[in-house]
Amino acid sequence: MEHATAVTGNLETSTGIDNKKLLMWLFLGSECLFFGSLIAAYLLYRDRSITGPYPSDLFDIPFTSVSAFVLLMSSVSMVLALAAIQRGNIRSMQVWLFTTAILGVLFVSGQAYEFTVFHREGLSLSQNLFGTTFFVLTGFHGAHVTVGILILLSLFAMSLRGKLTQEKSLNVELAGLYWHFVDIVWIVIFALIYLIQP
Amino acid sequence: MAAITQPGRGTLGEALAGVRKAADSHYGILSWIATVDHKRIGIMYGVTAFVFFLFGGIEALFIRLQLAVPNGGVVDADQYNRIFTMHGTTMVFLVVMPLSAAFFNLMVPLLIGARDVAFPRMNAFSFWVFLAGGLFLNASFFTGDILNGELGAPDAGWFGYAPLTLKQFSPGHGLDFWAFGLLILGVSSMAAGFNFIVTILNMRAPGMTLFRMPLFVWMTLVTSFLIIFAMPVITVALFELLFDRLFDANFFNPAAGGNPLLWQHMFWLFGHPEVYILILPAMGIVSEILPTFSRKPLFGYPFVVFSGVAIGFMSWGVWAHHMYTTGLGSVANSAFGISTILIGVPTGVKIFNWMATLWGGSISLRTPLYFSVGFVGMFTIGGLSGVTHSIVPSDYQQQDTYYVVAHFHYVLFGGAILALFGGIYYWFPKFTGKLLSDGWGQVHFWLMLLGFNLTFFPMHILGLLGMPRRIYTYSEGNGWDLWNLMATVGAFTIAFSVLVFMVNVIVSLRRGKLSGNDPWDGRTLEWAISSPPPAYNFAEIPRVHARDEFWHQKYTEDEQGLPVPVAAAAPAPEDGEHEGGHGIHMPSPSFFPLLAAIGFPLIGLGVIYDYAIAAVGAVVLVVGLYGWALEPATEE
Amino acid sequence: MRSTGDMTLAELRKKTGGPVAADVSAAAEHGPKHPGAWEYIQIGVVLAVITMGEVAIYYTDIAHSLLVTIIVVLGVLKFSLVVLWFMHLKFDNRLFSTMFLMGLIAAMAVFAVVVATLGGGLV
Amino acid sequence: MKRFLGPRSIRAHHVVTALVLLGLLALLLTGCATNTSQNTFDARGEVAKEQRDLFYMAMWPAIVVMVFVLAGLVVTLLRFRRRSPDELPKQVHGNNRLEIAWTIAPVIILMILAVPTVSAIFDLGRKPRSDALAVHVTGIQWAWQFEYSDITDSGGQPLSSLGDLHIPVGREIGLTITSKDVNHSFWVPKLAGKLDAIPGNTNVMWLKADEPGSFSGQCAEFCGLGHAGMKLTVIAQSQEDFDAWIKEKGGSPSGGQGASPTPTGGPGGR
Repeated sequence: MEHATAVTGNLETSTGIDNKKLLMWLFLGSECLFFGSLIAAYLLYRDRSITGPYPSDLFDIPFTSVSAFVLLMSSVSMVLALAAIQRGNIRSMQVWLFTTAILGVLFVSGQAYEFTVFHREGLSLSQNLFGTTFFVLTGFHGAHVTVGILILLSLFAMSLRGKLTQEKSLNVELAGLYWHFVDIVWIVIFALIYLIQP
Repeated sequence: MAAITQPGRGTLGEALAGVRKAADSHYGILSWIATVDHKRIGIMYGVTAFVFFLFGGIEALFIRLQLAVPNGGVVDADQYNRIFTMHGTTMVFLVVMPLSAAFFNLMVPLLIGARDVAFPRMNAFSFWVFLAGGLFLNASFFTGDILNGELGAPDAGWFGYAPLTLKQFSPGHGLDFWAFGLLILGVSSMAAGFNFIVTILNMRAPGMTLFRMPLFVWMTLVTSFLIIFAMPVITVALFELLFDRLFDANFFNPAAGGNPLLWQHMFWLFGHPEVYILILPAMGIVSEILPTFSRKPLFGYPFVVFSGVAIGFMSWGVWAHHMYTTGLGSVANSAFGISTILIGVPTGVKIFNWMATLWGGSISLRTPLYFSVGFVGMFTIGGLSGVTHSIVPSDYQQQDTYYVVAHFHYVLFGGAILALFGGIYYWFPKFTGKLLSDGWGQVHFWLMLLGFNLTFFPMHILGLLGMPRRIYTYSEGNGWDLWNLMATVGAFTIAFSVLVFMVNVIVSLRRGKLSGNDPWDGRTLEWAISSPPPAYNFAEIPRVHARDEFWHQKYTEDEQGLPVPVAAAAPAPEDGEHEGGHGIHMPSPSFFPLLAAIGFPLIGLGVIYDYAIAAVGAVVLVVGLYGWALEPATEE
Repeated sequence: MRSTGDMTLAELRKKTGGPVAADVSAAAEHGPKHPGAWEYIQIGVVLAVITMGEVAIYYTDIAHSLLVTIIVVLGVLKFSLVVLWFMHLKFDNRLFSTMFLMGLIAAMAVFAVVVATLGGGLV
Repeated sequence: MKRFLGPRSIRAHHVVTALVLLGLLALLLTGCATNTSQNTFDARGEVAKEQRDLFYMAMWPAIVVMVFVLAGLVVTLLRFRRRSPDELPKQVHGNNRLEIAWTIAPVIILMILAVPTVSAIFDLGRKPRSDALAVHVTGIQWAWQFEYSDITDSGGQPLSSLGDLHIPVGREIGLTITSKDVNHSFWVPKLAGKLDAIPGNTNVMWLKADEPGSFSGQCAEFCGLGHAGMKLTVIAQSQEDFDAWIKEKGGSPSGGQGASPTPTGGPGGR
């Protein structure tokens, strides 16, 4: 049996930490460069658009604050889901997982609404540099949130079929790490892009 | 073997049970397609990359034929542009990187005493995505009217500087294929990068501390970190380019205020770490071969390790030395000039340590050693011409001339390719049980070294005589004719040497001398097990007590530091025969990595031509990933 | 043969005083003890309050440079709270922090240079 | 020699290698001496001369190190080649003093190289003097357009020329360089190293011809189908000949003599 664990490697690793968790952190480290590139492009071009509309014409700070708040609170429910499964409280975990997914859906819907409003106001991917960098940056973030929602719902489905037990809390932890990362990216975007305008 | 491989339970349904069975066996094509064995994946990586090496080589021969004499008429400007773009892209992404990946796969688990990598299925996924990306990239040739000599391949150089890459200046689909192909290849490299970091940090045999790891493992680790941090940058840049090309975004469009220089920054932010991604594995291979063939430990092991790590860090601070002539300003040029000067220091440390390893050794003049010493020599020349680039004002003259072409071919061919061939000669017996012919190997080496220098040394002179890169023709009277002709003769000499190598491989596979477990008096763990190794590598996970563990099993040292053979006390400790591997659970084969990989080129095709195909691709990808996630990794 | 460098990561960590994981293989699975639900909720409240603060400051009439400073500081605070508590970097193996910080610092450093070089021109 | 290399004679292929390398070195040197149209060694202007001298400053030490390393490798292989299959050398693991030495020595050498490098970067990267002749250079697929900002033609527009750039000998020329379409790179090897022409950016450089003559150059940044044919010639002539050429083209000085070139934006000089 020692051989088997050496291959699948969850119990006895050289560092004592789990392979998958290490993988997830490496992935998140690498994602910093991904979002860094996108944010850098936005910051570089923020006041270089030749034609409008400009950020100050469009940004609806109260609305975005609410959606930033929604995503922030989804992080809280996510971490509560993890705390629940680590205590072995599957029922509670299901509730929090589902809440997190719903908050995620709410955030993405808000983003979709914001995109349509902006589009109606004349901002498109090709309109100006602001449109280009804004839609691509927030679009990629939204795509990340969407993937996160799919992961959460998959976990939720697994738990309904009784396959997500306390021993498998690592799955929830990993999903949580990803989810929190997506949240902190939004913390950065909210501060640098929305609240600090040229 | 029965216990190692289990008959499938048919996660895809009973109908697939037969296929599973075939995949589970150790023979036949299905067993390769579904394999998650790092050794088989490594072999597939190597063979595929070698085929692409032939593609890229043929493209190089076209370039050299066209430039052999002034006013050459072999290809026209359009064909030439597409061929040199594909040559560069192929050699970087489809040859040197995957050949290095082949060695990561083949060697890392063996060198650290593991049974496989941390994520075997993700490893298979890396390979299939690489293959998919390589085929996708090369499929671009067929987007033109190829029968009438109109190639559809990308035409903006491997560096793809905006705005030449925008739709307006490059209307065909070539660059769409290029950008998507590189994105797909990026997925493959990233997956491999993550996998090897986790493998190296987490899967080491007991006692294999970081500072007992073979140098090649260290260099794999550094390379993998560079990959996972550099690839996202080019990924974003390529996405931005695709948005510009396909959806009229403005990232690199000067008419809308976009700055084409942003592309250059992002490309080289990736591109310079990439250079070290290409060369560090080669340095690792050489650091294994030189000690073995001198019967001496690597001189200054910690210094070689630290210089490799230092190179990894410093490679993030030199990207703008590709951009001295873009008008960065004197402050930026000075800063990047100095950082570029400094990166020469750890490189020099490595070279001196390799020389000191040989000094005082008992040097066995066999083919792997020739290639390694060839590497040290040629890489030194490339490194020194690199130092001349850091003299910024002088580089204003050499930038974008053949001097630069000479420089990076000394590093990437004289460096990486020679070392990789050395690695092939060195480890071929471990995976085939047969030695490659040493005589033919030396013929290969000397022809290649001669051809290489004949091709690329004159390019230094061409550049200094004012010949710019990427011109498809030139006229007489510039003093370039002789040097170009020499380079062309050299290129065909290289091609001939590659033929010698191929014949050597084929003949040796059939009639080569049997190698036994340890043909070179090796120092590291892989030589302790049979050739080829069993699927599970080590019947019993080795306990490591020292750097160069296997050497220390064979020799002790007397008071003067001279090795004394251990009197037959160390019988080949792990040939696994006595156990037959019973009770070892290996990861099950899986088709899902391949399935998921097929999704990527479909998505690419779909975004370029028709969203319906992209939807199919997305479904394939998601099904593949879900199947993968739900399938048990190891069956009990 | 064995130099100071010849240590496992766990040994290194023991020496440097970080959390030790290797020799508690069973416990290592879940790492050291994470904070409980109550603490998470408290942090959630703090995060919500900071966000309200951010928005409130946005609407005040202070100098732009001061606004930028405050927003950045508050953003960093939120970022750190989530990373350290919700993502457990404060409690988990230091290797995780290393991996993440490498990416984070690399990203901030190189893109600061890119934006400075392209945006302002250094000379 | 014999004792140093060990008892057996030098093998034929070692001699061949050494000869090949020496031959290549000799060829390199003859290459530098040729008087061809774009030879960077044959510098005829202040900027190009400074760049060439800096190259020599790096090239000679590089050649010395190269010869040292290559010769060292050959000598090591010959001297320490395995003479009997069971030969076992002393196991040397390293030497910290040596390590420090060959870390510090290159640092010192390289830092010595860095000093003139940085000073030259700032010297060549300075803005053109106020009395320089201002020329606006535009790269176009696939030609070079030159406009004399301070000289107007008969139609009142800046005097312009395609492909040929006439300049007076000995006078500093201030170039502002941009592009109309894709990236190009302005390069006249005998007068000055290159500077890129990038759409949306204006780069500034200066150059000076020390003697009359015509100096050829060509685009150095890949710019598409016509890249190989995107050439230019700089014709350096005496002030009188230059004035005569302007007259012939119908140009006359406009504004104050010696208006300085004003960069229109972008990151400025290199």
